[in-house]
Amino acid sequence: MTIDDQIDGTSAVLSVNGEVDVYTAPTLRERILSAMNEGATTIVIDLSNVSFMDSTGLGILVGALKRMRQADGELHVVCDSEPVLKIFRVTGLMDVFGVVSSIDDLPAAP
Amino acid sequence: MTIDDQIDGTSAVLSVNGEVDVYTAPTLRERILSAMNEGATTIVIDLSNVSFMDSTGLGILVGALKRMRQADGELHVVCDSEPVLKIFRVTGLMDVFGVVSSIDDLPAAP
Amino acid sequence: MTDWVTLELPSAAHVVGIARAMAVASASSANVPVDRIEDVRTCASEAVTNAVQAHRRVEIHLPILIRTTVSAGRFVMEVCDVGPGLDEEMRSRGVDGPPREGGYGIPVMRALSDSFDVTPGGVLQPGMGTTVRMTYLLEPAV
Amino acid sequence: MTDWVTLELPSAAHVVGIARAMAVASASSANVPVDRIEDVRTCASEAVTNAVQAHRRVEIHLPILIRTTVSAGRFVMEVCDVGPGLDEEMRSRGVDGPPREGGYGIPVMRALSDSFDVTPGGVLQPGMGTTVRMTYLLEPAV
Ligand SMILES: Nc1ncnc2c1ncn2[C@@H]1O[C@H](COP(=O)(O)OP(=O)(O)O)[C@@H](O)[C@H]1O
Ligand SMILES: Nc1ncnc2c1ncn2[C@@H]1O[C@H](COP(=O)(O)OP(=O)(O)O)[C@@H](O)[C@H]1O
Repeated sequence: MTIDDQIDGTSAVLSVNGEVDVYTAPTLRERILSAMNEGATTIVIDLSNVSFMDSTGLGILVGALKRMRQADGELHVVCDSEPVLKIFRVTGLMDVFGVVSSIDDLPAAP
Repeated sequence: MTIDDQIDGTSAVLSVNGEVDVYTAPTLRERILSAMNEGATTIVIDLSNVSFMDSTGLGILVGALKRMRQADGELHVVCDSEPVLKIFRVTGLMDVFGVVSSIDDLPAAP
Repeated sequence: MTDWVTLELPSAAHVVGIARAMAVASASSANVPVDRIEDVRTCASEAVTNAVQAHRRVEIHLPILIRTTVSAGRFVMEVCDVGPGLDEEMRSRGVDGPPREGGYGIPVMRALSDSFDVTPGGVLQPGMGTTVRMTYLLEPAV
Repeated sequence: MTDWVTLELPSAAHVVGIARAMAVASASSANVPVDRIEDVRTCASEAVTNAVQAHRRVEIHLPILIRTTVSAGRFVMEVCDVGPGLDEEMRSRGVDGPPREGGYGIPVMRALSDSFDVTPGGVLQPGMGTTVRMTYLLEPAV
């Protein structure tokens, strides 16, 4: 797994590549936390190039969502890859995250 | 592994897809033999869509080459996939087969 | 005698990808329908992750095991550990309630397999640990 | 103690693809350079094919084994069988002479690994069979 980030003022886009599992998920968590520490109040996690993600990755994303909301920030998830979407679906987390299939479908920043 | 064949008079093109190994090689052998039995005197084995081939596949091709030459026929191998080419190279069989990278590079039928 | 394909792994996070690769290759070679292969991949990952974490929790450094076979028209996958055991309550937990930071592994395995069973003990040490067994129909149900 | 990732397979042609998948995933997780991963895939296939054929030749129905580890800056892959053994002459055969319909497996493994060794006996049954051991440098040689 690799993560490219693009931080622009209070907005951060983290583009994740490869496989998110128990081995790589800690890195994802750290990168989200460091974006928050750098002042990001809107974080977009782009999973379009993720080939595999299991529930360990979901747990990290739920944790990040909670922390962002506590801090009055926003976390968005972008994903158009069928196997990854399936795990959001079977856990009922599609709506919790408001997963969208393209970065263009995100609500404009307030 | 799957094989699509196109037999046109005395010419046959066998397009191989997938993996050629000890499990699938017997099918490749049978398909070459049946092209010969149907009267093909020029057989082209197109390995462009082969993702993996090991020495079991090479052995089948050498056997087919010998049989074709005994019958005054021709066997040509087309391949442009690097991992598959490597096994022809390390066994010194590139020149034996005169492997070409595209079907258009084959000598015109006599 | 059933012929199993058996993979023994050191109990460590970096090997979970090896278990996924083995599970997917076994499922393909068993002719699991193409649209279920990703389910096998996910379930292997969830079960092996749980086994690794069960060992870590009680500091057991023994290997874990994933094995596959075909039996009665089904692809069968078992993951065995020698950890502290998996209690009843966890086995049947659903996905209801507020979003949580963990506890989705078992619901995911139940959703993505055609059967999910947990038995105490396992292939490695009959009296210890947990075996998770999942099956997948080889032909789509009619 | 070395941590091995060990795959035990029924001795049958259709499982060779599972061995390749396991070998490639192990090599990736061990950080074998990307341009050597295909060499690992090919060598796993050659060695497991030979093991399966050695068993078939003498009608042995015991499983074969492929295992991987990292040791001294190298990715190590071993394939063990309990077949009739591999004689000296075959081990060092080259690719010279007229094209032949077989006998390229060992030359291919020698060419595509950084070391190739054959020892009689193996992990499964110390007094029987063959272990083929191949290694791959984790850092490109300078
Ligand atoms: N193989 C196992 N051995 C022991 N306990 C387990 C095992 N698998 C799961 N558990 C227990 O069940 C709980 C729920 O598992 P799971 O639904 O996979 O979610 P998570 O692993 O994210 O907590 C785990 O937190 C753990 O306490
Ligand atoms: N694991 C093994 N056990 C016993 N004999 C073997 C083994 N591996 C190879 N051999 C012998 O060495 C010969 C050459 O092997 P190889 O170079 O791989 O080519 P091939 O398998 O195509 O004959 C085989 O035909 C077989 O007789």
